[in-house]
Amino acid sequence: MNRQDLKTIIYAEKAKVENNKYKHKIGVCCGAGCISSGSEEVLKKLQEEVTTRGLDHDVEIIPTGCMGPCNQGPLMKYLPDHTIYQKVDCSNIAAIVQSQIIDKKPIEHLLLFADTREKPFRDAREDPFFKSQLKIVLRNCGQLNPERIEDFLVHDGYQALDKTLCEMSPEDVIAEIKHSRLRGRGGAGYPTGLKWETVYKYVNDQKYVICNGDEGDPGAFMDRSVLEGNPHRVLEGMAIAGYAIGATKGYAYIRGEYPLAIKRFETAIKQARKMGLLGTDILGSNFSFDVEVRIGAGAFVCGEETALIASIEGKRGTPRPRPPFPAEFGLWGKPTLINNVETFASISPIIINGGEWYSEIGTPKSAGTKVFALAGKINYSGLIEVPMGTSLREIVFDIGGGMQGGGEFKAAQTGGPSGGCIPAGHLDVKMDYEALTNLGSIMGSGGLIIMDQTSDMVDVARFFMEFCMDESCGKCLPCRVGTKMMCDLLQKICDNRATQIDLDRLEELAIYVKETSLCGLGGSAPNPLLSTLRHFRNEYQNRLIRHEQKDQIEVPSNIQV
Amino acid sequence: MKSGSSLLDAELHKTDPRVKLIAAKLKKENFKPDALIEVLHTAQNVYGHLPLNVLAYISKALSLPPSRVYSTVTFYHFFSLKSKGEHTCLVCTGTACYVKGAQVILNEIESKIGLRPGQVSADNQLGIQVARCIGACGLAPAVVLDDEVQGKVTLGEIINKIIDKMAAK
Amino acid sequence: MNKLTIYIDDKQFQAEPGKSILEVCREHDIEILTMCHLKGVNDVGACRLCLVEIEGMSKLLSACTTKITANMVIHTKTERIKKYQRITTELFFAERNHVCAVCVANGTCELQDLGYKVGMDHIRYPFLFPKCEVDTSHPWYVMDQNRCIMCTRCVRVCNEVEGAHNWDVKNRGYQVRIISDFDTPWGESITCTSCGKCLQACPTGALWPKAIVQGQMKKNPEIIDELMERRKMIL
Amino acid sequence: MNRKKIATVWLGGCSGCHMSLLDIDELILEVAKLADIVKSPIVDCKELPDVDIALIEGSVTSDEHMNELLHIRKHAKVLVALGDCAVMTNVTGMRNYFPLKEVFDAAYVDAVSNDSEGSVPGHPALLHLNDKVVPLPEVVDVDFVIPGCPPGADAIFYVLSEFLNDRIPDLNETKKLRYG
Repeated sequence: MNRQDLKTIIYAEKAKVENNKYKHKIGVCCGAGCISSGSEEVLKKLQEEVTTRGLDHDVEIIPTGCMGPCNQGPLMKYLPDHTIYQKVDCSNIAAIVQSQIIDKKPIEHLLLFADTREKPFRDAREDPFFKSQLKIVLRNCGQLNPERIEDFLVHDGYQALDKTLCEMSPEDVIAEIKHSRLRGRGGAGYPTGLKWETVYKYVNDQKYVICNGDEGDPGAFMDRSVLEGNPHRVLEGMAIAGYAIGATKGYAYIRGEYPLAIKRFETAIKQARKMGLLGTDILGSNFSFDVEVRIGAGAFVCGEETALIASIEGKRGTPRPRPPFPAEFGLWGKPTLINNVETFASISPIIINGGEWYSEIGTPKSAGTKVFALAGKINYSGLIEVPMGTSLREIVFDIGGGMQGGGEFKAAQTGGPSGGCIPAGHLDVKMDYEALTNLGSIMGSGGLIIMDQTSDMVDVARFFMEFCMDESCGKCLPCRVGTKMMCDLLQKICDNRATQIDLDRLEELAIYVKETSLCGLGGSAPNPLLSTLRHFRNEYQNRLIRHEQKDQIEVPSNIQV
Repeated sequence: MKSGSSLLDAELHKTDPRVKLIAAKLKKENFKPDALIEVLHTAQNVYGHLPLNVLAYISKALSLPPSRVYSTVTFYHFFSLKSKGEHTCLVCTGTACYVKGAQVILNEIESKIGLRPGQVSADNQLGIQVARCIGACGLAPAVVLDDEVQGKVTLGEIINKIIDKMAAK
Repeated sequence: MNKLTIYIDDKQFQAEPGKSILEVCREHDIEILTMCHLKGVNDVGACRLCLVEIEGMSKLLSACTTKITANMVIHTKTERIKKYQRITTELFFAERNHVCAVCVANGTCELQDLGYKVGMDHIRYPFLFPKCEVDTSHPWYVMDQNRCIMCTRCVRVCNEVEGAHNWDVKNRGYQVRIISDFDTPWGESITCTSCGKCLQACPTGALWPKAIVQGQMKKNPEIIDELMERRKMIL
Repeated sequence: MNRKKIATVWLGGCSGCHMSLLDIDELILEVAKLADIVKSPIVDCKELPDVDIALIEGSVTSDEHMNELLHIRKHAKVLVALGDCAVMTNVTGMRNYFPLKEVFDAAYVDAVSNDSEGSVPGHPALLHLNDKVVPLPEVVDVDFVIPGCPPGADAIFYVLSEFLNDRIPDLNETKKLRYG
């Protein structure tokens, strides 16, 4: 297929939409959250309902990706009004169809947030949950059927790829990405353009693009939702990256825990190949690129790039020391570009709208938007996307609808087991890479867990340390033994058996493990501990027993058989 | 420890349809050693776990040393050398579920059913597992019963469901 | 080839490009502590004892895996490094069950030597006391997990030098163990050639011949490098 | 003349460290010039008076050891852990990999010499073994350690003479550090 063929298809598809024979369109959220709440049943029942009423020719029903407010699911969206119904189940579908389609008025008490808002919004876009958001990465999530490439094409799909291949040189693409000031969304925030340029500069007969979809942070599901809701967007980003750096082969490494994401991504690859958007001589440009899916097998450390490479090569996912960096010596020893799912999903809007446009969103040092997985003791949890620099207060109270059960905000945990927490005193922090680092936390991949006064911060630190201990690959000593020791010491504090000496030792170990570990897992494993110590040291101190009391307690039994 | 030499002599039943599935996957991957993890995924899917004789078969087919295969299998949580039980109950212990009391659920399972994470009931009917986040944080706390996600579970309800599963053979 | 100028502990040196920091230091008798490094096999950077400070780098880098670059300024003996070396040593001792008094390698053990070098008189961290297996199934040799420090020198020697790949590592985190074949008894291994190179490579008393008792172990890890050198000549 | 007082204590160990102490031979006279050994397995004294230096051999394996050690800590100015058992549990710690019951059964029930008739002694007057053996630094603050199994006589004498002369010894500097 060449450029003209693509245009023809898009025109045809757009014409189909414009001459829509359907009068109504209903999207049923088939993101993982809603599927878990039974949205597939809802979808089936809705189809039946529409058929029995003989409305098949008037109502188009599509399964969509994640709509956002996951804990209100299953969600159903009526277009073009953007009326969202929450907690839909098979029993109230008939009523909704009757009221919304036949009587043309929504059922107020079933609308999104009807149970918590005084007056729910008929147009969900007016609701503060959506109003405060800016969706770039997630723009088409929840609007199109992720399993139809045509739906994506109608929404400017593969236009960016078309533009890069036909109008831009690899240098242009890299310059545009650099200009956008996009930073890697996997957590570390390394400038994406710079990374691309580095790989581009290494001359080699073979280079690789890897999409890191091994989203292992507990409490994070951004990548999952993007892969499930708009897989083609990621695929397009990968192809553009391939063109820019001179790679012909890409791998998408997706967590085995996400079967739906894997299925949809594989479907997307097949469709793109069939249309000639992957394969040889894409759009008549001489550029060839193909993508293969590799399924993760349950190891958090594989999110680390060198471990991920080892895993793609079919080995134990153990990291190796850097330098050399994957940009020089990566998959099978070849120059390799590794970016996160969200990073790749940000590429096509940048190409279409220009780097300038993107760089003006967000803060001076952190451009663009960030997707967060908002969860915890909050009223509305789910998937949100906000411009960098949005305050935590806005996220918690405007978007998240405040604390659940009227609880008191205590801390927000960002960055999962590699991150830290933000205490109530810093609720007004503008969320970007620098601000979070200054507070001793990190942006991370985007998990945002809200905790109330019932959360015990020492136990939170212990929880994350236990996670890192379980996930340590065991290769380097500081991480292998250090995480175990710290976990034991934290347990000792939780059990009120520790003294000040134990706490001092714990802090010393934390800094030691942070500075000496081989890879980022060990290097960041002490972060939750150090961060809770920084903001909630009194909770640790209150647990300690005085040294003189030591002779009144039993022999420490922190020895495991 | 099982005997090593006798293991490798053990031929898999050629007529076993499950072996054919693995053989097909091996062929599809061109017997490339770097396809080890992909092949293990297939084997785990068809057998439910990875018996040693299957590993021996894969090791031979991919020309990989036995210890390389074994070390890879034991590295990843997805792969299991032992049967996980007819029915599985997987409790998510991700951060959101942790904040909403995943530990309480695990304690309740232990006290009412007598199984801890990683254990399988004596009749092999039920296995209890934990996962580090299944990505359904909006539904916390979440439990996966036989591949079916149960969101916002309450204690009594989930225990009853588990007991029903065990009873329905 | 043009030599590079580098600075180690405030002294200037000329060294060939492509060499690791460790190689250059060893050439000039600058002591760098190591455990997982073994000349003759590939480096993995796992023990973190050889960490050095490099000016302009925020991270400590392992000397064994980092290649020198022009005008690199390296510090090998700062207070921070010394402190971390001591903690690393203590963690090695606390991880498994090292009972020098009953060990074949008592007196010839690299871990013991390391303890003396960093001046470790006791271990400040609680011992983990894991239950470890001792595999005596091989007719000549013994593998004692209690004394293993997971340096993986045996794994690499077996794979890279002997080409047998009898050894590998199972599990992960603090539960890693060295395994033979499918975690099957060593004596029944179908890959082991009983060449004994792993015994020479092992820094502690984890691998030893059956014929000896406490304190009698003689090791010669240098043999591995000599072997590799000789092989080059044959080729 | 300000004579110092020394106590030597035998907890969970094999007495090898005490043997090594005796191995200082005639140098004991040098010690005697400056100090009295007021309590020791080789001195008949039931109560522990306040002492300047306490040399403690062996690890803490029972409630009795625990109480004794805590008592000594209160009565000793300088507490020295003598030997690998006291410093890092050494051989005595080898039972820590097993549950206590297995250890008892191995010794009293399953041992061949019991002719399958043995039983675990349970008289209340007997000392009560702790679940795990721990080294001294995990229970009390230890002022100085002399590792070694046993520590060399020269190391013991060196440490004693330094403390008796109000100096702080350094095993590392003097190349007297050794384990096993």
